[in-house]
Amino acid sequence: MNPHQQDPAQAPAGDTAEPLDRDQLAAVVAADIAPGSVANLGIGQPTRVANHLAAEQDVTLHTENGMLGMGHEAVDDEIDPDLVNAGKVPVTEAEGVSYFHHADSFAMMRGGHIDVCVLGAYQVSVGGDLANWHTGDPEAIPSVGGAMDLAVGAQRTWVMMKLFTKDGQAKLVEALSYPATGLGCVSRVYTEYAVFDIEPGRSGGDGAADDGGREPTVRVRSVHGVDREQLAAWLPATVECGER
Amino acid sequence: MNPHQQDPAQAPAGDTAEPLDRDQLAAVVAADIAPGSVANLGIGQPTRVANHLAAEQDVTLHTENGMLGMGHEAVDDEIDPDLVNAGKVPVTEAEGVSYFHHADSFAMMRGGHIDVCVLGAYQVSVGGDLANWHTGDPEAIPSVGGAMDLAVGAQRTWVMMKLFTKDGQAKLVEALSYPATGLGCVSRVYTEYAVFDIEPGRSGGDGAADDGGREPTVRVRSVHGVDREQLAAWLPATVECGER
Amino acid sequence: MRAQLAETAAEAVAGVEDGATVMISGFGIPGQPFDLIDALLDSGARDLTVISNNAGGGDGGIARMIHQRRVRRVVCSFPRQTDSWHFDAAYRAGEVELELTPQGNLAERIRAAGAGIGAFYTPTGYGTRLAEGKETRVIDGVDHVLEFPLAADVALVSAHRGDHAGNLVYRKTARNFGPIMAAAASTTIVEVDRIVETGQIDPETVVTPGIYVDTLVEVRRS
Amino acid sequence: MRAQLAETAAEAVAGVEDGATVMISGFGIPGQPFDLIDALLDSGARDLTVISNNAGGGDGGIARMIHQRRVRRVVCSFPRQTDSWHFDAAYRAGEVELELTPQGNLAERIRAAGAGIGAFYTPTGYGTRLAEGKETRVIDGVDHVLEFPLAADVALVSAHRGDHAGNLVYRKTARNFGPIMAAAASTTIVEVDRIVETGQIDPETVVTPGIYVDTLVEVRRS
Repeated sequence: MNPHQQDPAQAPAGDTAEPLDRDQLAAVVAADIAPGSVANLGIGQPTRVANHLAAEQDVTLHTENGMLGMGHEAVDDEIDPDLVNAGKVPVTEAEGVSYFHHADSFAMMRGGHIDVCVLGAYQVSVGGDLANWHTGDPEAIPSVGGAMDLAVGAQRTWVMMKLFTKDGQAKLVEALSYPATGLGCVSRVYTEYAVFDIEPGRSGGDGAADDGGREPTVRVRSVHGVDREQLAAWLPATVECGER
Repeated sequence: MNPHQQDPAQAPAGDTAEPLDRDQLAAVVAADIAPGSVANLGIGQPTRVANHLAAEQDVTLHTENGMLGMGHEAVDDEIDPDLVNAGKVPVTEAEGVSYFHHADSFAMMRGGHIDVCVLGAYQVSVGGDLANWHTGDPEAIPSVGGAMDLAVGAQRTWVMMKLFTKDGQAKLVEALSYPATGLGCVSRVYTEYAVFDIEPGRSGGDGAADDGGREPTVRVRSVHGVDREQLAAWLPATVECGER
Repeated sequence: MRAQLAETAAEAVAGVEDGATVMISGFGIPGQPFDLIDALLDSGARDLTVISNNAGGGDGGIARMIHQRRVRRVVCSFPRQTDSWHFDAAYRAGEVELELTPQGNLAERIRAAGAGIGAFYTPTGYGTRLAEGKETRVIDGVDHVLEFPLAADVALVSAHRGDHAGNLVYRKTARNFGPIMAAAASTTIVEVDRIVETGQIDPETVVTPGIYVDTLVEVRRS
Repeated sequence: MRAQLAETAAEAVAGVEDGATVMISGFGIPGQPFDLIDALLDSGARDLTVISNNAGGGDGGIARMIHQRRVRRVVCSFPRQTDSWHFDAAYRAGEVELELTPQGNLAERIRAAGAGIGAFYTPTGYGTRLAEGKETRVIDGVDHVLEFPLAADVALVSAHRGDHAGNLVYRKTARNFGPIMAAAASTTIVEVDRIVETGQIDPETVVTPGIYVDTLVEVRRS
């Protein structure tokens, strides 16, 4: 049993009058994961999604450091120094767990066997390009980990992020200004103000202009504490914010 | 204990007055395998080498269908339907055995981890090209199995064969007339009349003419029931049959 | 993540369609899923492409599929055996196509399909008939051939034990192609000697994680 | 096939030369061979290239190697951690080179070296800075990058149990890079909790066959 398990019923259905807080957002994501799925939850905010998965959803968690069937975060006596998740946090085993080496683990991901992965992001473009590994700061020490593998490997790549940067710039953009993690890979974006679907198939790359292909299609699934007109004003013109 | 084990001391040292019979040839090969080696013995005549390995040589046998530490051929109650060698003959386990799947098994071979493999052949060229998978008969049903992987994968590829075809053609040739299994891969050839070393580094391919590279170098290690002058008369001019 | 537990082999293979590409585990007898193959025959499926190391021996298993002309095409490394009379006859009659591939390349191509590798360079086969028409490249002074993945619609696999989560273990050299085929097929159907409760297979010893397994059926082997 | 059994970690690493390329297993703490790393430091080896997932955290292990400026170059996926102060300082001072590679490509490149694969096409990294200057190819409509193998002179690996034949088993997520690094290095040196007699590890459960292991040393972990 997961002591961190929370009631999944708290996931709001459809539009809400208030923006979603972190746990509400995690609950919305959790409720959208299909029963019986295998999921990989990225480091940081996406990890919180695990707390909102219902036992009856039977979701199996993959961690890229070599484990399928990850349990909850380990506490006290549960801590085993040989058992950590991708964030290097001690975790437990779930029922049906198995272990494998890193090449097998990334084969599992790259081969399309993970149903969904949920990642944080600096930016997502309307074409589904993802930026989440590098701020572009030339002084930064670059580190990528499994971000690029996760972005392109899962059947569906979902992003959880704040809609705006600290200085008020929308993070759902026409084209990335941050270095790309993967191109055309994101199919859904969860933010506190809205959830978006992105149709796959188009990507630009680092700062690429429109490539003349078909128009990107971003649609709003739900809004939270904001009306669609306001949302449209914040976002690139190609985001369709009208009624579903 | 291997009931098929024979006395390795029967391996003749150096030249002999008589041609080697099948078991003598196998004993010569066995005696040449360095202590502590991992070896893969091909189907047919090379399998016989196992019977002549001394326990103190500590040679470990690999079989490409997924086993390291193969024991002797299984008899009677030893037969396990789940345990066969590459020739699909029931075998036993040796001490320290391990099992793995086919991709891992051929990775072990292709990655250069097998010290020596011993194969049969239709022809070997003076450049070390090997032909052992196809007679060239257009009516034949082609089958290759692991022959091409074995030829190029092991650190050393040795051939055991009769020196002549049934109609009296030498099988150590200037250039292959049979379809190639691998190019420039054979470093030693054991026959009933002589043992040859081939310097690596040159190959021609199916019926290729001399490519203008350095001359192939084949040297005779030992002769058996024939003198070197006679041997030279049988073989391509580039085989150096003089005294070692 | 739960494997479907089929009551019978017939139920397990019911979804296999005519024209499907089917991987079949086994190297000789060990690892060959005889019950699933028989059930597939009984299902009437035809026009199949079979990916397997051999093209059947004797009168059972893959040989029976060939004999009944259910197989349009075989991808394998070693069709000709002393007892491959059914394949031999079908091949000589032009009633089955053959794509021959070296055994290690066969295994690595199957592995690549499951691992999301687009293509790979291998030294095996360079300069031979089996590499004719293929791209080549010299890497670190060694000649290589470019090989592409082999995927399948369905894998029929034989294993030793499977748990309800689909985790598998194998026995001895019966492991052979099972683990890589399970990962390379859209749907993986496994016959096992015994289905056990989840938790009864030590997690450290699992060879095929349950993510690769769709359906399990227990068969009592004689 | 017998592993050399070293009495001490110092004896185990005595053959590692200045300028060597050294793979080091571990993902965070689990699987990191701390005793072998300390012994390598004590041996005085320098000018090393280290291939590992991380570039060390805290003050021990790889971080200590970096701090003492024994490492000329690091190939890894994730050097920057909250406690990677030693790497950060060396990197900013221009005293260590960095080759950054996505984690899955790192693992697959190591696997390729051990498996004799000349190069492979992977979708990971396409269109990003980490693929700049690399060959690309569209395969089945998907963009791929060509990646080459990563081999090493020496692998330092941590495992759970090793037998006299060199067969290894691991524990939980400490398995991580051990099996693929053991296969990719010319010489593989392994620290284990316990060395057991050959035969005491069930053959079906062996993760690293002894063929990949040169030297074992038993370390009693606290």
